[in-house]
Amino acid sequence: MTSEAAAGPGASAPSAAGAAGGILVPRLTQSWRSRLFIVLGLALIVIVPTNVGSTYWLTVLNGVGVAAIAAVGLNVLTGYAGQLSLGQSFFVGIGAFSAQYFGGSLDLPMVLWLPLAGLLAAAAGGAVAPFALRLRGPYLAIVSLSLVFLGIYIARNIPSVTGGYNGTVVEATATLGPIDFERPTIGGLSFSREQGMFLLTWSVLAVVLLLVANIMRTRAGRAMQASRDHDIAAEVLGVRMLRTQVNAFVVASGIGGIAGALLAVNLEYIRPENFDVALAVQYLAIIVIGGLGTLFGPVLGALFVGLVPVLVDEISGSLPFMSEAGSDGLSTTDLTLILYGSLIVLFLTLEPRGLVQILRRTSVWLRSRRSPR
Amino acid sequence: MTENLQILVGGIASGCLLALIALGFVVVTKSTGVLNLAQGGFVVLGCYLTYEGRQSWGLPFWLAVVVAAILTALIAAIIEATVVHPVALRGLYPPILVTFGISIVIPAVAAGIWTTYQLTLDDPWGLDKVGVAGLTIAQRDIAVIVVTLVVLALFLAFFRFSRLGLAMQAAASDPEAALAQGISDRVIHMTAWAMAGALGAVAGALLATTGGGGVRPGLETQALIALPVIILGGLTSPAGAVVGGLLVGVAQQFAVVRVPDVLGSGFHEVAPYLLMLLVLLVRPQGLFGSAEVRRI
Amino acid sequence: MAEELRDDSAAQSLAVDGVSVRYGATTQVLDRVSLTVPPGSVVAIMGVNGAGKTTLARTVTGMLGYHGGRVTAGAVRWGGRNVTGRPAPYMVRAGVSQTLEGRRVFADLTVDQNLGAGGITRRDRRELRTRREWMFELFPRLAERAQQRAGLLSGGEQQMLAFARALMQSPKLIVLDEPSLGLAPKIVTQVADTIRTIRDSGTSVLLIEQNAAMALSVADHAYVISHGRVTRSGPAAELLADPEIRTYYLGLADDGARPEPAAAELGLTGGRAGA
Amino acid sequence: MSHHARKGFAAVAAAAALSLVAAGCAAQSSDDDDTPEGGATAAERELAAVPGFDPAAGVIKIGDILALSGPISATAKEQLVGQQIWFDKVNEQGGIAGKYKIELITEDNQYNPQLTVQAYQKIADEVVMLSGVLGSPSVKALIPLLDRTDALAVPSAQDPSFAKDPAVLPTFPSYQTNVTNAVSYLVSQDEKFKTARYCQLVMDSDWGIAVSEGVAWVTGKIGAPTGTIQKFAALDTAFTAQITALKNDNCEVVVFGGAANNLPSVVAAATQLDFQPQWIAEFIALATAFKTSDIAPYLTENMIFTGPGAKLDDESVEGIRNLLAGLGDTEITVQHVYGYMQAVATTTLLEKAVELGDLSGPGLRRAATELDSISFQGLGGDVTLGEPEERVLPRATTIYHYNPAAPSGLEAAAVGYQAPEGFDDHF
Repeated sequence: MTSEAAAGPGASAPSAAGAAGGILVPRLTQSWRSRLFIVLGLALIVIVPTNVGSTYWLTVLNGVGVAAIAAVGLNVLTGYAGQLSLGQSFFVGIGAFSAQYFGGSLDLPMVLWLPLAGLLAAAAGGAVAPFALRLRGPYLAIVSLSLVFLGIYIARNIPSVTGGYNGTVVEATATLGPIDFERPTIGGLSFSREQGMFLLTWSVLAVVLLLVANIMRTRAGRAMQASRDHDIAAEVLGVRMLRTQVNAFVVASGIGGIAGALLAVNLEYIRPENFDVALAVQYLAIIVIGGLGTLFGPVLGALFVGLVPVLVDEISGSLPFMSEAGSDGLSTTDLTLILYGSLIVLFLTLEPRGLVQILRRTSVWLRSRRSPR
Repeated sequence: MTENLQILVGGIASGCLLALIALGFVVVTKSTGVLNLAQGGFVVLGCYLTYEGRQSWGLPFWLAVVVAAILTALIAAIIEATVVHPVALRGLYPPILVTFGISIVIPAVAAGIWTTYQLTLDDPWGLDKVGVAGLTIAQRDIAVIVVTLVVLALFLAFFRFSRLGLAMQAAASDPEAALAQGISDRVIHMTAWAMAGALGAVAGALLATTGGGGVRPGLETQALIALPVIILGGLTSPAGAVVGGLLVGVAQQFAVVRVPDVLGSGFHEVAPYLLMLLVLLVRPQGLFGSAEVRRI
Repeated sequence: MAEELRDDSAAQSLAVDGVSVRYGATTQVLDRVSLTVPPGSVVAIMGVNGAGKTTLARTVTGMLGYHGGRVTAGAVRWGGRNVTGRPAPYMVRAGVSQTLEGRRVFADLTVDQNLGAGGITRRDRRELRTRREWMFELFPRLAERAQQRAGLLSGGEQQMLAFARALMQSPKLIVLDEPSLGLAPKIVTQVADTIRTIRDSGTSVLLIEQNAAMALSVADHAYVISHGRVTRSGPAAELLADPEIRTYYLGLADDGARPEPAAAELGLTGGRAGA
Repeated sequence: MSHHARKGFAAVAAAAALSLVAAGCAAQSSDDDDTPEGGATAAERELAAVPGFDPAAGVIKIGDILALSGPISATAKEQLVGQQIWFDKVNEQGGIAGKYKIELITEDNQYNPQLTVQAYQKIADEVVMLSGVLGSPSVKALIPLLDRTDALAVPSAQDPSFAKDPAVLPTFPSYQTNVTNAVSYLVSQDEKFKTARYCQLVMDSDWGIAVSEGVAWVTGKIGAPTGTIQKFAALDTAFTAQITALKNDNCEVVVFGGAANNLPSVVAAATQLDFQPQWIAEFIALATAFKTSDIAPYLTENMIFTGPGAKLDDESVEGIRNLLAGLGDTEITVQHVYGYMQAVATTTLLEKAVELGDLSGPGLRRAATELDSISFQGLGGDVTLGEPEERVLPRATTIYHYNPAAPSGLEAAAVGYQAPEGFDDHF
């Protein structure tokens, strides 16, 4: 049902949308299939890092995990509440520098710096929301983009926190009670930092997913979706538009802040320019490619955006017509960019409702093949 | 006084370039409702196709620019028809992201064809200048201003006097009603993209002149600078794009030299955005935008 | 009944033949609908909100694709040619014009420009000039306000402009979607008069109306659609006399709600739907 | 319902247990790498295998992380070509210690710090060290990782903060040093520069700050007055305002801290306003194409450039000779020199490490402390090595005049110039 979301505010398939009724979040803890899903997910969080020996692939996957968290946040605002934003990297940046400030400069433990990063970003979201929400569509998109530029400008000018142009090494330590994610040991076995970071990042992602799934089942969450689907009707129905949209903004920014904090400890060195427009657009790309307004869309989208360039790069390196590194002509990265951009175009043209929809259709198709028996 | 006038003229010239790029955004947004992130790609194509026409085919400068504009317009129209149109009506996000995908592809293709070395366009102005009432103005800046005026005049004449222009206005006002009059949305969208392509190409050629910094990679990012301009002027208003461009161009030049250090480093980079936010606080639809836009 | 009418072999007759329509993969909106609009006639389609009237109009005018719908069965024939799935620009050139629900004038453009946009598919300048003159004759208010922005017109004037805009295309058939919606009763009467004038000028009319009283007052023939199917059809006079029609369609808009006899009795002015 | 769930959890437990077994291998494999140090007796004859070095194949693999795409890829590619020329030359002569061939593995970082870290992770297990990491931000992003794995890199950057970092092997003089040398050179040529008014037009970035530091120091030293500091952003194309301000401030020398993308617009604005001070710029501000551009006369008239290198067509200099031989028909640029010098630094360190019998990360770091200095075949001043905290970056800068007839437009006016005024300690 959530796929209706992808039609977005602009589409007007008339009676179809009405008939589909309310948008339902997968009821995570009720059906046995979704329980199995959770269990499988949790298992993967342990199995993947312990079996992937390559720090490179773990780094890539950690990047995917962080991007997925930020995108899950953005998805609350854009996917569920229908507000197009190109400003998510601003909130991610706030989270990142807060993490370093609280965890590094003030040396607070992770149980404090991680939530504080989220809270600070959420507060910033709450502060700008009333202004941003006067605007719609492309206007909001570009105004939210200005947050990114303003953020970089501000960050450059408070070097005591951010290191200014030089950026800052991240000293915040990722330790939770006895578990040190930077040097994890389980039962006498020691693991690499990347393995620990995978555990941390993807566990937080799981928590954030659960959180969002549950928010969307609450009254406030339903109000967000109602405000997206039928702006005017929702207002008539008593959904307090402003408060609802501010809620969405706050949740989205807060989750973005948490992603930023994790980005900081993953990267170990951050500078204002990290949180630029390209990053903001990437988050938007992630949720649209994955599937707007769907729970797992951002995760699939992040996997796509994070892994496709890496995989294409692996392949294109072996193509005969590629130019040697250092010589003129089409470089491997150029080819990667061309294929990556083309894939985005292709996917959106073929299935504007995202990877989630493709997955769903595939599973329906598989089931329909099995059912005759 | 002279100093301020000198800065003003510089601001007007750079504002005109912003206006040309912004017009490209506006014509697409107005006619198709899509925020076209690939506009920067057209700037890149315009720059390199002009170079190709000038250096490889030996065309005179102006002819090279015209040829580059036509070719870029064709490419833009083809892109619209093949990949953008199928998603143009599917909500707000898919079309924006499709143009984002295109914006990734074009500079990479350009780098593959023309390398990333700096090149020289050999434009007619070079570093020539003229003295006017105590000011010295670069000829290239005068050319930029004149070209912008000419393009704007062509633009207005097109919308006022041509059937296609009327059709585009109708489509911008109400796409479904326009279709009901037999105005093909395919033709409208392709035309809008072609115009955006031509506008981007002309801007690209002017940016690639000696005074503009030469033929170089990375020109696609110039389009980003025009984003606050289109909001400032009103997303769907060609006049707004021009006024907004001039405002931003001039404001930015004065921000460089007339702003105290207290405001910190990088202020003139965010000045356009601050100006935009200021305007939006007063007029949420931008200077020239119509209030209906808010209902998108 | 449709069988008889289809025999009418005049060149410019519209025949909808067993058409089914879906939006997306699942939602079926029309189910084997058949109807005919003979040349020079007014045919009314009646039904409640969501019955499929507008979809039927879109099917005929080529607007279906724009809304993501498609014909899954049957055919639309115009003057004997199969025009199923043809887009609106094709239909307009073929002589089928339309007005949309809610009038949808180009608010930013002047009245004159609206007329110009309406006639944009016609290249004959002289024909356009005479058409425009005729429109100003037919709707004198538009002549007075030719240079005003259409958004500033009153609701009734906008409806007139919508008619005039569509008529600029010299159509053989005009499809009117809810022309009376949201208009004052007095204006509704004017609309009905205009529809008769259009018919008398030789353009046949397919009238989509919730206001059954108004529809039946101008129509020669009428169809009732419910849940995507034609449930009744016949000459307008016949339906007007039908007790069931009187109860459910002239009485009230709401499906199955208690009839309001008074409204049914009122005939022309009664039964303004929905709202 | 709960039945399924319990079954599910059991499955997880089983899976987790299995994975832990597998993980044992994954986790411990890294420990295995450290063990071979035990066989010290064999070190004399044959080096121990480390990631990136297989004694049996006789190949040492080196990584270079640089921007092979994007706006600055053209210069990056020239650096890579410069590196490759020296490595080819070494291989031709038998390789490191006469027997180990060098193989270069390149990764594209698109000048992006995050991608740099990712790129390094990708090749970390395949290379013994990095002969280049392009961009100060990228180097800074990589340092924590290099430190954790005890690895070493030659930075393609001129930030003085790298001088004393054990994770990097610095090769070039800092921006501050170059500016100091350039100003000192001007003063040595003409007394008038001693009292000239020094202004700046610098990019609003850490680079600009570095340039400003140098200007502040050297003008203080020679007692020259300083004027306005104008800034610009990387994407700016209009410079009328800045040039107007510089002109009104009566600037006689302007230090330019910007790239080749910016220079034509700057020259255009300066020409427009008839502003002709003495300009000082880094070689990074030049592109070969300028030789045929309208800005060439202005550059010839008004600008000097700093950088490594020597007379670019002087075959008596070993480094130039090798570069010219390797480049063939391609015109030599300072970027080629730059890359070549990184390669020289790399091979010098490798020779030492082989001599010490350890090509591992810690081994290379130790070798770096054992080396006293590296010299660059006449292309730049020596870098003083030893313990990290004792290192001193090269102090010599080559000063170029612009001359369209010279290779890439640069005519060396003073090779390896070193300011007698001296340098601030942290340059």
